[in-house]
Amino acid sequence: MSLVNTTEMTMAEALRDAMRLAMQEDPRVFLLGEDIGIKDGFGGGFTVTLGLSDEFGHERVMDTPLSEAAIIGAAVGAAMVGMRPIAEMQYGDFVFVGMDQLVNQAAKMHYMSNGQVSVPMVLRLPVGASRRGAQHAQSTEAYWMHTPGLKVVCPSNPYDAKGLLYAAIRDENPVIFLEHKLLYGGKGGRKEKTSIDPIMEVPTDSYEVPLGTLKEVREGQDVTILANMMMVYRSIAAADSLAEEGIRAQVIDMRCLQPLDLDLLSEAVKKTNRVLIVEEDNLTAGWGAEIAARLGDEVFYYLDAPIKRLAAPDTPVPTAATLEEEYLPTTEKIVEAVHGLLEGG
Amino acid sequence: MSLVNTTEMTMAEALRDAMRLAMQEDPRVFLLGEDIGIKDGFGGGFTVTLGLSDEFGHERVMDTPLSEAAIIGAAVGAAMVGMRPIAEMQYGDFVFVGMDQLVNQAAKMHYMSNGQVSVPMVLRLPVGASRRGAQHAQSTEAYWMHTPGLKVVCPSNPYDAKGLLYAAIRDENPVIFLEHKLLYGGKGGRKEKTSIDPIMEVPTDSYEVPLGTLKEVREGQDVTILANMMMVYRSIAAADSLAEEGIRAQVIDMRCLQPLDLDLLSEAVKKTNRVLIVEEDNLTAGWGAEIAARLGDEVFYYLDAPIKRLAAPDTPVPTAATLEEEYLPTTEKIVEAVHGLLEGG
Amino acid sequence: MIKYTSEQLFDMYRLMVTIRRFEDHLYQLFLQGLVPGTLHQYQGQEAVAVGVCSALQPADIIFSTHRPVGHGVAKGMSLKSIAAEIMGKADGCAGGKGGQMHLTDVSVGMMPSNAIVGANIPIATGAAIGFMLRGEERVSISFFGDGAANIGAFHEGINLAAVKNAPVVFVCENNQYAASTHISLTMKIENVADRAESYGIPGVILDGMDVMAVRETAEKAVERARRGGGPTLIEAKTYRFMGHSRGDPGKYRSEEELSEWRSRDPIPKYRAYLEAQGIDPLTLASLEESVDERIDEAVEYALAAPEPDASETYLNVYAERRK
Amino acid sequence: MIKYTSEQLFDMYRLMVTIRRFEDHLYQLFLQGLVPGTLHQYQGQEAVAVGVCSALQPADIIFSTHRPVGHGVAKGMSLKSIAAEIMGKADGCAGGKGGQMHLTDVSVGMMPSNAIVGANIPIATGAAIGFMLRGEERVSISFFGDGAANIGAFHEGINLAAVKNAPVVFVCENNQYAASTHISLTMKIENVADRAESYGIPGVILDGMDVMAVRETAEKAVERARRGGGPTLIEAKTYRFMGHSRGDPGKYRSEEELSEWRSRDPIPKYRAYLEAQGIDPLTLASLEESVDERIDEAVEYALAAPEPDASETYLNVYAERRK
Ligand SMILES: Cc1ncc(C[n+]2csc(CCOP(=O)(O)OP(=O)(O)O)c2C)c(N)n1
Ligand SMILES: Cc1ncc(C[n+]2csc(CCOP(=O)(O)OP(=O)(O)O)c2C)c(N)n1
Ligand SMILES: [Mg+2]
Ligand SMILES: [Mg+2]
Repeated sequence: MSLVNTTEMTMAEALRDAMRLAMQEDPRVFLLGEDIGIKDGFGGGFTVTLGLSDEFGHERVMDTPLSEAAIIGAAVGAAMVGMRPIAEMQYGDFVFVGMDQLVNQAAKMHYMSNGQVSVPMVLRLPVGASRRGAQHAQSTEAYWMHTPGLKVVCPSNPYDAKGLLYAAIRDENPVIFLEHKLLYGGKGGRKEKTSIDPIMEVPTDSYEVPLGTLKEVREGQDVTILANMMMVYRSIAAADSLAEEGIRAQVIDMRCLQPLDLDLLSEAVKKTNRVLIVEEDNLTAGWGAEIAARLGDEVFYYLDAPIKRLAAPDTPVPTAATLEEEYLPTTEKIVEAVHGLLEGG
Repeated sequence: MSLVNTTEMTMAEALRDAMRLAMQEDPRVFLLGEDIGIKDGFGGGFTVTLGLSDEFGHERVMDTPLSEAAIIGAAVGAAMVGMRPIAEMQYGDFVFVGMDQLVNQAAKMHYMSNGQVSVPMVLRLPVGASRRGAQHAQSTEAYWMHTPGLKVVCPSNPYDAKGLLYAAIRDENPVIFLEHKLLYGGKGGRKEKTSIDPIMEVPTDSYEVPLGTLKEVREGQDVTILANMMMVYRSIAAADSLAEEGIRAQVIDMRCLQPLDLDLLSEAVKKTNRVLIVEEDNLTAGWGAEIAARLGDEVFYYLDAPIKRLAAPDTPVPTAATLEEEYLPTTEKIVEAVHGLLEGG
Repeated sequence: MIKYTSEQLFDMYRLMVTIRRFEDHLYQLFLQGLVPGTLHQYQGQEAVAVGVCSALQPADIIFSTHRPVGHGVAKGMSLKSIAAEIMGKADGCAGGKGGQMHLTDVSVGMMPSNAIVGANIPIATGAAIGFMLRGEERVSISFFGDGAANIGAFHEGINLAAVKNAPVVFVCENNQYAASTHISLTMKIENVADRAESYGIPGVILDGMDVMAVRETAEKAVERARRGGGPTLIEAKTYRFMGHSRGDPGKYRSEEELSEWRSRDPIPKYRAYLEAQGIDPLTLASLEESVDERIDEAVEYALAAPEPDASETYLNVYAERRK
Repeated sequence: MIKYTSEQLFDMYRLMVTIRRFEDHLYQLFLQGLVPGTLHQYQGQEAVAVGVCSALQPADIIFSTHRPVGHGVAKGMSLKSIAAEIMGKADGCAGGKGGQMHLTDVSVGMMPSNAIVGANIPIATGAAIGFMLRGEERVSISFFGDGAANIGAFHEGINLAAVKNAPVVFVCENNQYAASTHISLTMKIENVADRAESYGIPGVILDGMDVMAVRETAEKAVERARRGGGPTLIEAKTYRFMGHSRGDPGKYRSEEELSEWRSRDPIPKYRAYLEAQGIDPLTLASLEESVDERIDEAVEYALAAPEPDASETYLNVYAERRK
């Protein structure tokens, strides 16, 4: 029984480690993006690629001009001829500059060519509000869930981050990989103001957390809370405070939204009979809407109350601290929503 | 009691008439897009702007280079200095080339400027499958519903088309105006293969159909069917065939998805207690998901069966006729889904 | 000075005649209502596809557009697989799922053609970057039109290729129109190739109706790219003899303009060149006959081919993990 | 030959010193942890903002970037409204909703600054098209950096402006870097202005550290646009003395490079020019003092200003119908 060698890692370090190991193991893997490999530079928007260009050189850790359509388009082209590119958008919001290359090219290429060509690529999007305003804060999961051909991954902790990224790199399809800015665990000048920096023991070797899997991060019989990324932490905090009132809230980390493990969700709700979905992005047509609609159909007869959603209001993300705080779902709001659910809605 | 003067119009003619009247009444209104005003040209992708450049000249019916980011971006800029531009994407799918200008600029400008600037513009998107394949067939409503600051309109008939477009032009916000290719009623060479060409008596004067309103197009006590654009026709056909079995299906035309008249929907479902949502675009995270999630919360205790959704599968749109037909929800599938609903799902 | 073997010269003629007659035949089928979807036809531009593709090595790849039949034939696709795809049949090169604007046959280096104007430019750049990283001496070609020269993907894709010195050749087929819009309305300058200077790469303007000129220019650019000399932007001045797409009568073009360009038809021009080199017109005539036979065969095959089964709709959305 | 009044010369000096000292003051506040969000600072580029804005008529408008403080001050925004916005306060120019990258004051023609690089280029073109259609003799200015010159919106926006002859002037502030990436890695050619030829419009390269040169060039381009002569692409060679944004130590730049550009600081250079014109250094000194007072006032105002009420979060998503 060989002991797995582990070490303490932040999300940024875990993500970097997944890419480093993948690049060591597979010459087809390469990175491209803005400021990701510049000598004495940032190592990408949030230090995730720091040091990789020293180890692998500036061809395999390729800095590009400020051209998001070309960054994504070049990743599509390289993937079509057998490479396994990992492209970075410095902030997830810039993906819209290259949206055609993602929605009309990467996502549809395999289908339109009837399987002749596939696009094994990863597109990394730093997401979540961080006091920089509406064009630097969007989460965007729902756009990708509505685009057949894409897979959608959104880890909340370093262990999942490393395993899911490693699996995404080895997947034959374009994977949208969301990374929450307040979970990176940046140090020094790069530390985000309101960040929660989860640090965990993470295996030093490469390992896969399979795409299409969800994870119960807290048991509970009375209500099921579905949340992703930063909202996992606020949901756990809410569950802790609910526990003091004798309410046992289950929390499921929605770490992969496409493919979606609907069975796990259905089984969970069949036991708790009450569901709250907590989402950082805007409520209307968010990823929570699809989950609510699916479960509302699958387990309708097990529901003791309507499926509730707690999400950001339908507004762009405001910058000022007081407004951003009002905008984001909070632990208190989660507790309140669960109370509402238990009173039969 | 003055009689309203009306005349027979196709969708294309009704849309053209709305723009013509708006341009006659308001010098701030102008059109921009590819091939919309070329002498002896197409009059836009689907003849909607045919003849307008002869009447208003080539400045106010402005042909542009093939540059969707600049077409949408220029509309944003012109709207910010007091104009009321109507931009056309030759096919809705090309909007992704200019997505940043829509999602990060048009939709957020009013909010980010704290109300100092608004963007009164209309973006017309020809949508729906028409035997041209995955990059010429998308409906895209869900992307716009998930983008606060945009309004989303999708008329099914000439009367609504003229009134909604006229209202959209006078709205102070960016309105995404979806026009289904198979409803335009193109004549001669421009006639679409599988088109249903609704021709209706339409008032010759200008009139508004208020944004944010929905329309019951068929009464029924047993089940409520919510559908938009082409699916309104297939739902009515399904309702006709269900009527022969004594099943009274209500059909509501979801002609405006944002703002959404949730009260009308709630009241309807409170009476029928069963809901089927019929959507041409892909199922997952479609506009139907948001409606199902909202109603599943609002009228949970009135539901006798789970809210069902019938939509296209989660695949890009295939080109071949047999595949496109399999892909699109059909009248038969609607009838089947209603049967399922009535047997308690 | 003929530097090509007669076999190469014949081959080019065969391909140009095949494209012309195949497209003409498809147009007849369209008039008979036998073409389910759309048609963007290539008659008039044959010299560009054939000139460029004949300058390639087998392992080189091309990225085509909404107007892909000429490129597909020139790169070596079978007429049957193209005809069946245009007819939306199961035996089409993409099983009927792609359609006329999405022709592909990776086995001959015809990458999926793209219905989004300009989108294949950064994709072709990425493929070239892939070749560099893999140490493969392969070149990627991006075909696009004059309309594509004004879209963002043109600027970003060519600039990235230039700064990375990627082995890609950009071929602009300037047929004077983007659908109904004449180029004089979409650009203030005359030559797309002049935009090469913005990216620090060579720009070459050539007569797109002269297959020999196209081939020679393409050979230089392709070898330059293969040797690590970076990309080239080639602008072939050409013209399409048909409307923009299926039902377009093309009234936005003057009769004079059309007949002037018809008078520079690349096929009779090349045929005259071959005859001037002493090639027997009978040989050419018999070659044309064999082309007609192959076209009839392909059309019959396509018309007789089965429709794809409805269940195909749900396949190939996601690629399976290869072990 | 001084063609500007002394009042105009003083004004330019006042604005440049205001921008420099205001940004320096904001940096100190950042070091004290008093700046909630991000900072992209303008020190070193003052001559471009002031040179261009002083060439405008009051009704002309400017579109700025993620680095907007210099443009906002030069266009006439109040320091209080800028400082309060950067501090996320209710009295900020956008009520705290926009933040440092989204400064705006339509009353002085400062349109909302844009955090998406290059996005303001087609928007500025659209505003200019709006002026033409309204018959208004107004000009719109688009500011952007060297990084923006490689994005699709640059290509599409400038090309559209060129073919429509729109009254817009494009001002590229080439400070050699896009965040940590030096321009030599993002473009194979040296001058962004050379790309003007692709669009058939004039391109002008100038020393962005010389406010007089900037103003004169800008005046010519602005009047040309106002008269219907169409757009101009101006490239101001300049440099930013600070890191890219708040915590960036800028280690990717050499000390020599930084000190070389510091030696060409536009403010002492302009001050020397004024003194050479016989302006009394004491007058300049007192002017600097009044600047410091106004900055202190603005910072105190901002620090004391209230946070926006949480209810503001839900307002101004949709504009109401104006009767
Ligand atoms: C991004 C985008 N915009 C618009 C269209 C619609 N469209 C298809 S072909 C075409 C004209 C393209 O002209 P050009 O690039 O010169 O190619 P040509 O058709 O002349 O071969 C247009 C406007 C499209 N397919 N993609
Ligand atoms: C489309 C887009 N891509 C990336 C970024 C992130 N980013 C912000 S500023 C910047 C560098 C911009 O460089 P330049 O245009 O030269 O302006 P400068 O910062 O030098 O003034 C980058 C990469 C962004 N804001 N928008
Ligand atoms: Mg063309
Ligand atoms: Mg710069």
